[in-house]
Amino acid sequence: MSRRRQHQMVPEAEVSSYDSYYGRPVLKRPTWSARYIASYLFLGGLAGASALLGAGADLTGRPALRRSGRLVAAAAIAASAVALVEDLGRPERFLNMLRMAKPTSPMSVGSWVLAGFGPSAGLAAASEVGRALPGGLGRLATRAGRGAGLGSALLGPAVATYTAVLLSDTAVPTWHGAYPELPFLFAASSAAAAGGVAAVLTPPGQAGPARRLGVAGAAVELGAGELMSRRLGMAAETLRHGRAGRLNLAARALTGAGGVLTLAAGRRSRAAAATGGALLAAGSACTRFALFEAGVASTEDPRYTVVPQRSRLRAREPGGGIARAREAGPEPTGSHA
Amino acid sequence: MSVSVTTGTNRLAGPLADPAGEAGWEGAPPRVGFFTDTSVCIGCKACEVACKEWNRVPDDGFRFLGHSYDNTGGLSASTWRHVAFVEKPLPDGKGLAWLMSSDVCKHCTHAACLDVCPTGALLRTEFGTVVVQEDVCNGCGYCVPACPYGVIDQRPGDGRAWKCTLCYDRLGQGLEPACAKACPTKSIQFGPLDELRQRARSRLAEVRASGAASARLYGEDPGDGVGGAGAFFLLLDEPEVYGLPPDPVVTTRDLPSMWRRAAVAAGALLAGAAAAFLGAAQ
Amino acid sequence: MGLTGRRQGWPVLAQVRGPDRLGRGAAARSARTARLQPRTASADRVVKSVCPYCAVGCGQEVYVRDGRVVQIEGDPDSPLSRGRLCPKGSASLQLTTGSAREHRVRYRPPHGSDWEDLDLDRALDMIADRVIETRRRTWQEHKQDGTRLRRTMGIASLGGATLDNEENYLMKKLYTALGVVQVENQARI
Amino acid sequence: MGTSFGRGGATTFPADLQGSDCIVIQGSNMAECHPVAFQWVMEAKARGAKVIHVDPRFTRTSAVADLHVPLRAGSDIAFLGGLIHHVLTQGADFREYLVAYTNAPTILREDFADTEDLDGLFSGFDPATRHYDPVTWQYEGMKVAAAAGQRDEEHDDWVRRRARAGHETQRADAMGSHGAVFGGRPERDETLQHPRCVYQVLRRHFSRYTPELVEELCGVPRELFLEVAEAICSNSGRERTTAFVYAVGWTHHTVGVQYIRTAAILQLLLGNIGRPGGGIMALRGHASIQGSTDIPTLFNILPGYIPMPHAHHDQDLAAFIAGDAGDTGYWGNMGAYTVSLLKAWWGDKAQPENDFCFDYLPRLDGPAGTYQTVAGQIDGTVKGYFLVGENPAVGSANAKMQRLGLANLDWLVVRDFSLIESATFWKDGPEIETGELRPEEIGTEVFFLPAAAHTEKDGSFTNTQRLLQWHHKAVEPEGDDRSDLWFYYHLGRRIRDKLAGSADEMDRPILDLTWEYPTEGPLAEPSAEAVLREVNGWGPDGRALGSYTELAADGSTACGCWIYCGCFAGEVNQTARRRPASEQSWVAPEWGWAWPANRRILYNRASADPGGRPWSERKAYVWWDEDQGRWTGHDVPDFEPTKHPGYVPPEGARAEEAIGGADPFIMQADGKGWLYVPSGLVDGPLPTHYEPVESPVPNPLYACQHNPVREGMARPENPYNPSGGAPGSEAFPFVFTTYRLTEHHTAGGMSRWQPYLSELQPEMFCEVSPALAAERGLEPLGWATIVTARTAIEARVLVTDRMAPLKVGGRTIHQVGLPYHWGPNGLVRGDAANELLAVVMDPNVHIQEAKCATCDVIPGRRPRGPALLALVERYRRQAQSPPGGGR
Ligand SMILES: Nc1nc2c(c(=O)[nH]1)N[C@H]1C(S)=C(S)[C@@H](COP(=O)(O)OP(=O)(O)OC[C@H]3O[C@@H](n4cnc5c(=O)[nH]c(N)nc54)[C@H](O)[C@@H]3O)O[C@H]1N2
Ligand SMILES: Nc1nc2c(c(=O)[nH]1)N[C@H]1C(S)=C(S)[C@@H](COP(=O)(O)OP(=O)(O)OC[C@H]3O[C@@H](n4cnc5c(=O)[nH]c(N)nc54)[C@H](O)[C@@H]3O)O[C@H]1N2
Ligand code: SF4
Ligand code: SF4
Ligand code: SF4
Ligand code: SF4
Ligand code: SF4
Ligand SMILES: [Mo]
Repeated sequence: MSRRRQHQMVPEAEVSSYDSYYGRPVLKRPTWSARYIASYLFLGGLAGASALLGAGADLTGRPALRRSGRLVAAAAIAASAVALVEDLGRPERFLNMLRMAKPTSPMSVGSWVLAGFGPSAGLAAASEVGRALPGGLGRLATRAGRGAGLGSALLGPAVATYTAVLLSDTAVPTWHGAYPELPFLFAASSAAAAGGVAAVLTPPGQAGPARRLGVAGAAVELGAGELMSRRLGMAAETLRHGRAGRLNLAARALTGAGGVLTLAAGRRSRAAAATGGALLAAGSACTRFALFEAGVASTEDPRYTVVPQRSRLRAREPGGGIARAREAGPEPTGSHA
Repeated sequence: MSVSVTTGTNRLAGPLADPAGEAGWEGAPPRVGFFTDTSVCIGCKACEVACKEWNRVPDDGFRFLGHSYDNTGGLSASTWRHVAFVEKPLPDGKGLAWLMSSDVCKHCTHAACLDVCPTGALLRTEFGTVVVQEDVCNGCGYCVPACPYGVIDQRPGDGRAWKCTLCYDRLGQGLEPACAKACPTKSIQFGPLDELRQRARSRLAEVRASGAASARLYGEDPGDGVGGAGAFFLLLDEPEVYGLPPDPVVTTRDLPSMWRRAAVAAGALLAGAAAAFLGAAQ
Repeated sequence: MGLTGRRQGWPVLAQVRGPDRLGRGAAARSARTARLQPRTASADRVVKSVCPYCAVGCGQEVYVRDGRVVQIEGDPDSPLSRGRLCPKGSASLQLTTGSAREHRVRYRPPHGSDWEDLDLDRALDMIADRVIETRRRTWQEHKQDGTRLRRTMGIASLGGATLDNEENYLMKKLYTALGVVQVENQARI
Repeated sequence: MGTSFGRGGATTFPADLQGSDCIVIQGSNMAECHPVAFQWVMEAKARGAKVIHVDPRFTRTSAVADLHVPLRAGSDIAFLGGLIHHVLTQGADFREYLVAYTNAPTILREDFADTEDLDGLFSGFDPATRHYDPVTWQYEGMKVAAAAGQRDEEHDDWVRRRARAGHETQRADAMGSHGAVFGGRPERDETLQHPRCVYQVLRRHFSRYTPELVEELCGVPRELFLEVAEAICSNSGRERTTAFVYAVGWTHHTVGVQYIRTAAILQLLLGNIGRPGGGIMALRGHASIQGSTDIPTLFNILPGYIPMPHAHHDQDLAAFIAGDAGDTGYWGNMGAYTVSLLKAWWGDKAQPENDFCFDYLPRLDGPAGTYQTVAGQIDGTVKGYFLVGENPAVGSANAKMQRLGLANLDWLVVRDFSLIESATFWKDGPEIETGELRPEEIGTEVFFLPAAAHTEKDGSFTNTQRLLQWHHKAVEPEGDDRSDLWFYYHLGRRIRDKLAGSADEMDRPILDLTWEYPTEGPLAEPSAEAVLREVNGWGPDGRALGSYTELAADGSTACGCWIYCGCFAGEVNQTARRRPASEQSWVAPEWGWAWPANRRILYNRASADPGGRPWSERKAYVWWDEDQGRWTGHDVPDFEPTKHPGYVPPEGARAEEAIGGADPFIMQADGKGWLYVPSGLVDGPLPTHYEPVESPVPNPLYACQHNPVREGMARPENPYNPSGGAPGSEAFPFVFTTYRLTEHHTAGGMSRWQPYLSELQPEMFCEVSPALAAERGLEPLGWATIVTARTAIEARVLVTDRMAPLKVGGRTIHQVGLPYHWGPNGLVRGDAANELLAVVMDPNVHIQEAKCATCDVIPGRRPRGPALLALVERYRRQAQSPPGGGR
C-alpha cells in the first residue's frame, strides 16, 4: 500500500472523478493464455540468446557451451513454437502466419524471423549429433552446424527482442506504456535466461561467457524494469498488485539472487553456478509472466485506459484540436503529467 | 517501401484521406461509414438484432446484467452492435437523462487490429472499411488487445476473431448495412464519410442550440489518435460514460519507435554476447 | 477497378508486386472474400409482406431461395415504416425459420403425463367430433322465458389478433353458424 | 372513441404525426411498443414540435421527449380533467370549431344530475343492480325516453322503443365502431350560455379539477402541469394542431373508456379532431388486432360492428334493425349492412321470406367475454376451448384462474408456433409445482396444432391506422404446420360432412352456410383472396362492390363486412397495393386500403371551416372545391363527396341525408363530435375520476371510491386487496404497474423462444426506486418477491431512478414496475406478472385493470411448492381479504 502511494503519479482526486460504464473494461482482455504466451516470450528469449552463446562458443572453441547453447536454442524454439500454435484459436491454420509479410505486425515479423531462426537453430542442434558421424558426413555436419549456428545467432537477438514489440504494439496500457524499455528488458531477460540455463548445463570452465552474459542480463533486467515502472505512471500499479505484483516481486528476487550467486560463486562451484543459473532463468520466466499478467490486469480496469487519456486530453484542452500532425515519438499512451 | 508515420504513403497515424488507396485499391469508391446520432436513439436494439440476423451471428448468452436495460454488456465476437444505456441525473438536479448509444467497430483510418494481424485476415476494403476474413483468420488473437476501443474479440469455441464487417457483402451490391437499415429513428446513418461528417456538424449545431451543451462529436476528427473513425458518433456526454475511451491512439503510431528500440536492444544483446566472449578471451 | 479475383496464389507475391505493399487490402484479400455476395442477391424471389408482431404494420420483404426463407428485411417502399424494423420485426427470420417452432401435432390424452404423436388428419377428425358432440350436449335452444337462444355455451374460442382478417372472418362465420358465441380475442386485454 | 366521434378506430395515422406541433403521448410507451411508428414523432420533433410523455414511469419514450410528466398510475382523468378545466377557464378553446362541430351547444334534460351533485354518481344509479338507467342523461327535446341499462337482457317491449340510447355492452366503444343513435332533434344554444347546455355542464363538471387537485391527486407538480397546459393550448387553433397518442396505458383500467373520453373532450375543445397533425392516435397492439375487432372474433358484435342480437321475444330482423339503427347518420343504413352480411353467410338460403336467415344467429343474454368464459370453465359449463394464437396462461390477468379453467375442460385445441404455457399447463404449470394440481387428475384432452407463419400464407392484417395490408405467401409451411385459414376451412368442411343429412333444426345454420372456397396447392389451402372478396362483397351481377354505399337491404348484395366494402373494388385486391412511398404524399392513399372507403384521417371534413375552406393554409387537408362542386384534398374526404357545405337537411331526412353540410361526424346521428355522451356508455356521460380498484389512497374527489359500475368477479380464485385505506390495506402498501419492453412481445410466445430477442432481456425483473430498495432491503441484481392476495412471484431487482416515488396527497407512493413477458416455458423463463393481478374490468369494454394494483415487496426469492401458498395465505389473513374473494 505504501509502495502504491509512493508511486502514485495520478492525484487521487482525478482517479475518483472519472466516469465509466458500470465499471466495465473499455478494452478487451487479451485472449492469449499466460500459460502459452508468457512461456512463449520466455522460451523465445531463451532460444535467441542461447543461439548467441552457441555461436560464440563455436567461434571461441568451447564445445560444451556450444553444444548446450545449440541444443537449448533448438529445444526452446521448438517448445515456443508449440506454445504459439497451441494458443491459436485455429491451430490447423498456423501456416497462415506466413501468408503475408507485414512489417506493421510484430507477429508477422516474428513469424518470418522464427521461420529463419527455427530451422537454423534446429540444423545447428542436429549438427551436434551429425558431427559425431564418421568422415565427410561428420565434417559436413560440422561445417553446416557452424553456418546454421551463426545464422541463428544473427537472428537470435531479433527473436529475443521482437516479442517486446509484440506486446507493446497493442492498446494494453501496461504493455504499450512500457515500449521504450521493453526491448531492453526483454533482451536482458533473454540474456539472463540463456546465461543461466547454460550455466546449469555447462561445466563452469567453459561457462564463463554464459555467466557473464547472465549476470549482465540480470543487472540490465533489474535496471530496465525499475526505469520502466517509474515512467509507466499509473499503469505501473498493475506491476505491483495481484498476481502480476507477486510474480514481479519473485522475478526481482530470483534475478537478483541468481545474479549475486553467479557472480560470487559461479566460477568456483558447479553447484553454485547451476543454482545461480537456475535462479536467473526462473527470474527471467517470472519477469515475462509478471509483465503478461500486469498487461492483462491493465485491461480489466477501465481506469488505466480512461484516466491517462482523460488527463492527456485535459492537458491539451486550451489549444483544442487533437494531436494533429504529431510525430511519432517516445510518448507512450500511458504517460502523462 | 517507405514506412513513415504520418506523411507519405503507408502511414501509421495521422490524417489520411484515402485509406483504401493506401491499401492498394485503385479507383476505389468513396469511403463509407457510420454517423451514429445518439440524440435520437431510442435504445430499441433493432440494430443488434438486425446485425445478428443478417450476419448469422450466434446469440451471446442469456445473462441478466441489469446495467439499466443493457444485458449484452459490450461489443464482443458475437455482438457487433451494442446499445449502451446510461441513467444520469440531469445537471440541474431536475429530472433524469437516459442516454442510449449504439456502439460499433470504428473502422479506424489507422486500424491497429488490421495492422497487427499477421495473416492478413483483417482487410481494408475498397470502401475503406475494416473486415475480418473468416476463412483466413487463424485465431492468433493479436487484434484483440490491439484495438484501442475494445471492439474485436475471439469467439469462444470458434477460435476466430469477429467484429462488424460494415456489411461488406451488402456494400458490394449497393445495399445499406443491416443495422442502419433497421434503425427506426435513423440514429444510425450510413453513407460516404465526407457527407456524414458534414451532416454531423450541422446536426451538432442543432442539438447544441436545443440546449444540450455537452453534446459533442466523437471520432469524426481526422486528426485524432486513429486518424478519424469510419464510424463516429454524436454523444451527449463524455465518451467514457458510454464506455468509450476518451482519447484513443492507434498503437502503431509508436511502432517505428518500437522497432528502432528493439533493433538497438537486439544490437546490444549481440554486443553483450560478444563482450561476454571477448571478455573471456582477454 | 480491378477488385475481383485477379490475384491467386501466395499473397506475399501480390504484396511485392502490387501497390499494397503493407498487405493491408488488395493483397490480403482471399478468394472467398473476392467472391462475397449478399445472400439476398441469390434469392429466387422477393415477396412483399407485413411484420407479424405489432399493429404498426411495417412492410417486410421476404427473400426466398430454393423454397426457403433466407432473409426478411424492412420494405423501403412502405410509407408506414420506410424500410425500418424494430428488434421484433428484425427477428422475424428467427421467428419463422428458427428451431423453436414445433412442426408436429402434439396430443395429450386426458390424464396423460406426456405428449404423444398424432396424425394431423386424425387430429382434425377428432376435433370435429368433439365439436359436434359438445355442441349437441350443451345446446341451448331457448331461454327459460322462452326467448330463442340457438347457441352453445359449451364451446369457446380465444385469439384472433395475430391472425389474418380472412382467418378471423372464417372463424366468426363458422362459430356463429355453430352457435358458438364465446368468441374472444386480445381486444379485451 | 366510438361514442365521442362515431367510429372506434384511431382518428389519424402515425405518419401524420410528423406534421404535429405538439404531441402528447399519454398511456402509451410509444418508443418501446411502436418503435417504428415512433419515427414520425422524432420527425415532428426534428421539425420543432414539442413532445410530451405523461407516464408513471420514465421510459425510452420519456428519454427522447422534451418533457416527461410522471403521474400516478390510474389518475389520468384528473390530469386530463385538469387540462379541460384549464382550457375552459382560460377560454383557450377553438370556439368556432367547438360551436359548429360539437355538441357543446346542445341542451340537456332538467333532471340530469352530475357527479358533482351526487358525490361521484350520476343520476339514474340503482345501487341494487349497480347499473345506471341513462334516461336522465338525454338531450332536451328527445322524443322518447331511453331504455334502461339492462334493456337487452330484460326487455321484451323492445320493438316499441324506437329511439333510445342505452347500448352498453354491444357498443363496446374502445373498439366499437360507432356511437349511439337516437330519434328526434335536440335543442341547441349556439351562444353556449344556457345553463344546461353541454358546454356549461362541462364547466361545472370539471370545476374542481384544478392544478392544485392535479398536484394532490396525480402527484404532478403544478408548474409541470401548467407547462403541459400551455404547450397544448398554444399549439392548437387555426394554425397549429396537437395530437394525443395512447395505447393500453389508458385502456387497462376500470375506467379505461372514460380516459379516452376525457382526451376526446379535450381534443374537441381545442379543435384538433379531423385535422392534420391533430387527432387521437390509438395505438393498437397485435398485427391485426384492429382487423379482429372489425371482423370481430368478439362475442358482442358481428362484422362491421353490427351488434350481436340479444334474446328477446318476437325479435325479427326488422325489429333488430329498428332497434339498433339510427334514423340519421350512416347507421341509418344498418339494414343494408346486416342483410348483406346474412347473404354472404347463407347465400341463396337467405331470402326475404325467411328474414334472410336472421334467425340462424345465436343470441346473447349477458356478457360472454373471455373472463366470463374462464369462470364458466371453472364452473364446468364450458367444455371445449380453442386457443388460436393467444396465451392466456401468461397473458391474461389472474393467470392461475386461467389455468384452473384450462384444467377443467374436456378438450382444448391450441394452435401456435411453439409449446406455449397454455398448452403445457397440465405438465409444468405453477400449480403442479405447488401441488394444487396433479397431471393425472387433469382430464383435459389437449390437441396442439402447429400454425403456419405469416410467410407461409396469404392474407391481410389491419394495422393500428385501420389500414389493410396484404402479405403474400413466400413458402409452403413445413411438417404439420397449417394456416388458421386451412384449419377453420377444413374443420368446417368436416363438421358439415359429418352433419350432412341431419334433419335437426339446430344443424341448419351450419349446413346452409356458404362454405365453398377454392383451394390451392398441395395442402388444399383455401384461397385467402376468395375470402377477402366475400368480405368485400358483391352486387347483383356477382361483381365485387366498390363501396358500402352500394349495399342494399333487399338481398341483392352480399358483403361479409360492410366497413371493408371496397377493399376488393374492381376485382382488385386493394389491400395488396404497394405504390412506393417515394411516389406519394405522406398520406399515401395508394398503399394498402384503409376502412372506411380508404380514408386515412377520419372526420376530415373538420379540417375545413363550416364554409368548406381550410382553417389555415398550414393545416389544409380536405376542402370544398366550388368549381368542381366537390370535396377535394390530400385524403379521401370523410364526407359525401358532393354535399355542399351549406347543405341543410330537410325535415324528416333519413340516414346520411340528415347530416348537414357542416357536420363532420357523419356516423353520429347529429353529425357532431360529442363532448357529452348521452348514450352508449354504461358508466356515465362524462368522465369522472375514480380510484383504481386496488389503490393506496381514498378518492380525494368523491365518496364513491371506485367506478360504481365496474365489472368484478367475486370468486375464490380472484380475491382483491383491500383498497384506499380500508382495513388490511397496509399489507399491500405499494402500487405496481405492468407493461412491455421493446425486446419482447406480449405473453412471450413470439419472443421468449427467439435467441436474439431473449438475450436482450433474459430475465423477469422488477423496477424499483433507490428509496424503495433501501426501504425494503432490495439488492440490485438480487431477487425480490412481489406479493398480492392472489399469489407471489419473484423477479430480479433493477434499482433505478427512473422509478421515482410520487408525492400524492402528502404521502409518498412507491411504484413498482413489472414487465409481463415471462412465463415458465421458452428459452428465457421467469414468473409471469399476471399471476399477481385480479380480474376486474371496465364495464363498457370488459378490459381488465392491468395497469395498477397494490402489492408488497420483500427481498429474496419466493418460496417454492406449498410454502408459496402458505406465504400468500399469511398475507390474505393480514389483509383480511375475505377468502371467498368479494370486492
Ligand atoms: N415491444 C413491444 N411492442 C408491443 C408489444 C409488446 O409486447 N412489445 N405489444 C403490443 C400490444 S399487444 C399492445 S396492446 C401495445 C401496447 O402498447 P403500450 O400501451 O404503449 O404498452 P404498455 O407498456 O403496456 O403500457 C404503456 C405505458 O402505460 C403506462 N401506464 C401505466 N398506467 C398508466 C396510467 O394510469 N396512466 C398513464 N398515462 N400511463 C400509464 C406504463 O408505465 C407504460 O409505460 O404494444 C404493442 N407493441
Ligand atoms: N399484466 C398485463 N397483462 C396483459 C397486458 C398488460 O399490459 N399487462 N396486456 C394485454 C394485452 S394488450 C394483450 S394484447 C395480451 C396479449 O396476450 P397474448 O395474446 O396471450 O400474448 P401473445 O404472446 O402475443 O400470444 C399470441 C400467440 O399467438 C401466436 N401466433 C402468432 N401468430 C400466429 C398465427 O398466425 N397463428 C396462430 N395460431 N398463432 C399465432 C404466438 O406464437 C403467441 O403465442 O396481453 C394482455 N395482458
Ligand atoms: S475499432 Fe478496433 S476493431 Fe475496429 S477497426 Fe478500429 S482497431 Fe479495428
Ligand atoms: S485473430 Fe485472426 S484477425 Fe485477429 S490478428 Fe489473428 S489472424 Fe488476424
Ligand atoms: S454494419 Fe453490418 S456487421 Fe456492422 S454492425 Fe451493422 S449490421 Fe452488423
Ligand atoms: S436501432 Fe437505432 S434507435 Fe434502435 S437502439 Fe439501435 S441505434 Fe438506437
Ligand atoms: S417492426 Fe416492430 S414496430 Fe414494426 S410492425 Fe413489427 S413489431 Fe411493430
Ligand atoms: Mo394488446
